[in-house]
Amino acid sequence: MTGTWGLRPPAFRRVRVSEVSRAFGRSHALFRVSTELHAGTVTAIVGPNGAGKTTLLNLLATLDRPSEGNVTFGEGAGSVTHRAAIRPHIGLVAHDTMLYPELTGRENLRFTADVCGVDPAAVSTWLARVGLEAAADSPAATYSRGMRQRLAIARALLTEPTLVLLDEPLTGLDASGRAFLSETLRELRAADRIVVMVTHHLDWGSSELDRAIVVARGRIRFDGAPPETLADLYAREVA
Amino acid sequence: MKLTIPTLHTSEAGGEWVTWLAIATAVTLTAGVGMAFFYAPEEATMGVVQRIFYFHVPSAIVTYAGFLTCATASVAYLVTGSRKADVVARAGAELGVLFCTAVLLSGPIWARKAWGTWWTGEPRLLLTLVMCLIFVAYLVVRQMGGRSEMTRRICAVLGILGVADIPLVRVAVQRWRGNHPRVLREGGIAPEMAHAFTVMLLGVGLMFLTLLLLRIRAGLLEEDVETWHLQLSARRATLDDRRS
Amino acid sequence: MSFGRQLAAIAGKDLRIELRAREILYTATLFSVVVIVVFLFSGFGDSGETRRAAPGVLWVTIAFVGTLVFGRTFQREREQNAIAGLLLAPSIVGPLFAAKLLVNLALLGAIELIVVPVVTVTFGVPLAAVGGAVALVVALGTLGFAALGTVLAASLSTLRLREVLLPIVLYPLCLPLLLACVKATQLLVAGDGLGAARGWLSIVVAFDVLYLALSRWLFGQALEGSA
Amino acid sequence: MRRRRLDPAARQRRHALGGGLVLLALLMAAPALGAADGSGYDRDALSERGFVAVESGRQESVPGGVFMLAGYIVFVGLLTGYVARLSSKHAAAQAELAALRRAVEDLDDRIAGPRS
Repeated sequence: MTGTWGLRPPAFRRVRVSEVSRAFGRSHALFRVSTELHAGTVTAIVGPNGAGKTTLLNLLATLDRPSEGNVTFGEGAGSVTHRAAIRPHIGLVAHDTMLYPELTGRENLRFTADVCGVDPAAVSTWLARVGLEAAADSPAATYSRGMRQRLAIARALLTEPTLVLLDEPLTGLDASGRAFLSETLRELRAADRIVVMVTHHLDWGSSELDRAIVVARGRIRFDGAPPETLADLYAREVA
Repeated sequence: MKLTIPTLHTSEAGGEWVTWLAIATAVTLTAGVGMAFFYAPEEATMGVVQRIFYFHVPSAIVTYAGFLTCATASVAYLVTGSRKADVVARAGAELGVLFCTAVLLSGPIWARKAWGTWWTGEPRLLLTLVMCLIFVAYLVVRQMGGRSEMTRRICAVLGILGVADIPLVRVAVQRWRGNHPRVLREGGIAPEMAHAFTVMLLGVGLMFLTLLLLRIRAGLLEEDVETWHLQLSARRATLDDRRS
Repeated sequence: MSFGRQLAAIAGKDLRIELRAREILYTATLFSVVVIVVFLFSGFGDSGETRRAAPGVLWVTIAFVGTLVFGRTFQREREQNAIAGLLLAPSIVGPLFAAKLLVNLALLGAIELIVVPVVTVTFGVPLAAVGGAVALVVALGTLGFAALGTVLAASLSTLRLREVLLPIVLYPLCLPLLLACVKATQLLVAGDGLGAARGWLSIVVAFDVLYLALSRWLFGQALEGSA
Repeated sequence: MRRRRLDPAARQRRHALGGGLVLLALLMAAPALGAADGSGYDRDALSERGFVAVESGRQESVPGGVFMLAGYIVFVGLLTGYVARLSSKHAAAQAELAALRRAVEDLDDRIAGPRS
């Protein structure tokens, strides 16, 4: 059953991270990290600042290369590590908005559609989905933090990616924003997407997440089904 | 637990013949300088200052070799991504600038005496000056950028652009200041002078190779230091992992 | 993925932002006029033959303005990390290089439309007579200059001191182009037709061809490393 | 700091660098001898003829030998400076590598030790 958004089928059903290390200068940001992400799951990555969460996300987004080990997309014969083939199937909401403030919301999405070869009609559907039709034609610079975050999410999902990566998507979102994000995660899970979210907000729990990964000092401390809420997991693993 | 220590080089890169190379350089250069002073006759019009020619021109020739080494190693780095190529590129650029500076300093000294002006605007000197500027910029970027992967890539790009520029500068400068005295070619050169020049060229060339090899070794050693720092960090992570 | 659509999108976006924000056009044009006035006051115009100085002033002004324009090639992409979005688009390097080159050419061209007349007027060059030929030399020179500037801007865009490093790296590399353009323009201003300047123009064209090809390859290499 | 016994590779590298320095010293000596007979003169400055053996000498303002000596000193000075910088860089890297090697071995023992 696909969600109400009717997205195209996923291009791959698994992402495997095998023995991946990433060193910057003389120390390891990530050291021998291994995990597997499956289609139709929402995974939260939590951990103290500088633990290597964003590094892991950048590796998954193929924007950065591991020093050791590799990240494989897909299963068996079809598995691919070559970036160019995988990139069109990756959607990223980075810490920065990745938008052009001088352009309007619609122009920003239209730009992404043109650059990624998506049908321009999708722009208005996504503007509606993220609830930005009203402000669509005013410059993104005039948007509130929450509106910019919604536009960034729309920009990332415009290409209907299989792997959706969110770097602290909740920053700046109000209560309605939080609800919108939960709804989006539910839709993406229903559409068999692989969703990975780096977050500081520990009030997520097993109701919305299929999996939790705790990263501390460049190593994975916990990787499995999340307990009731992330808070106690975090307390146990990290504090 | 794969914690082997990959070292990029044997500390004897080039093996023991680096010592022979150094000795050969010593012998050749000493012979060359000796011939340049005692065997080769003095030049009729310029007098003894012309003896600068014997290391000035070889240095200029070796400068090209340095920058070409940099460019080829830069292409190799971009294609293969191997740290060794990057080390060789940096060594080539440094030596190119070193000998380039020797040419740019000794040129005016020679010109001041022989032609009465510090700067003759002679095409070859202009070309050497531009090359020097390009690769000094290369070294500045290399210094500013630190040891990151990105800096290596940027320097590889600059190294290739720099060497690609040389023929253009050569043609442009030739066309611009070409009418200057062609000291070497027209009048030819007294036989003894030619012998001294050849030995000196060989000597300076061997000096270039020796220094290049020593610089590559030092560079590889520095890469090793970085690799070992990472090994250290890996062990700390492993220990840290065990403890929690 | 259609090359043209991506190219049009990127170039259109950059030019649209430029027209709205008008950051580069105004500042760079004003800067070039200031440079010309500085040359004027620096005694360039005193000697009877001021016309001979015009080509030098013109091309040095273009070279200086070039650093301003090239320095901002990736500014927008870096500010909000939009570069990550671009890199995730399929086969984007080709269109991105072409678009950034076109935008730089467009901006430099717009500025030159002001600089060339101002220089020729202030330095007493009969523009009517040589206008067409000078325009050709300016166009050819700017093409190679922009190719080199674009790839250098892309390469240096991640470094902290890129504004300082760009001129240090750009100018030595474009000296032959600068020399050839000044000499060609001098010949034109002195009245000998394009024929006389053929030698210098061939150097300019050689520079253009070499650096257009090299820049395209090295642009991809420079982006390969930057996340 | 007690004198560490150099392993063969280090000693042999020391020779290479030493050899380099020796040859530079020799280079310094040669021009000094050559400059003794500072003669030569300055005729038509932009001579078109190439190099021709001298027939006679005449005195003039600053003897050519001074300039020539200056040229050689620059050449040798640059090379010596570079070799010196190189050997110090080499030695520093070696020292750091030795220290790192020891640190890594210590950690290896602790990893293999109590926990195995």
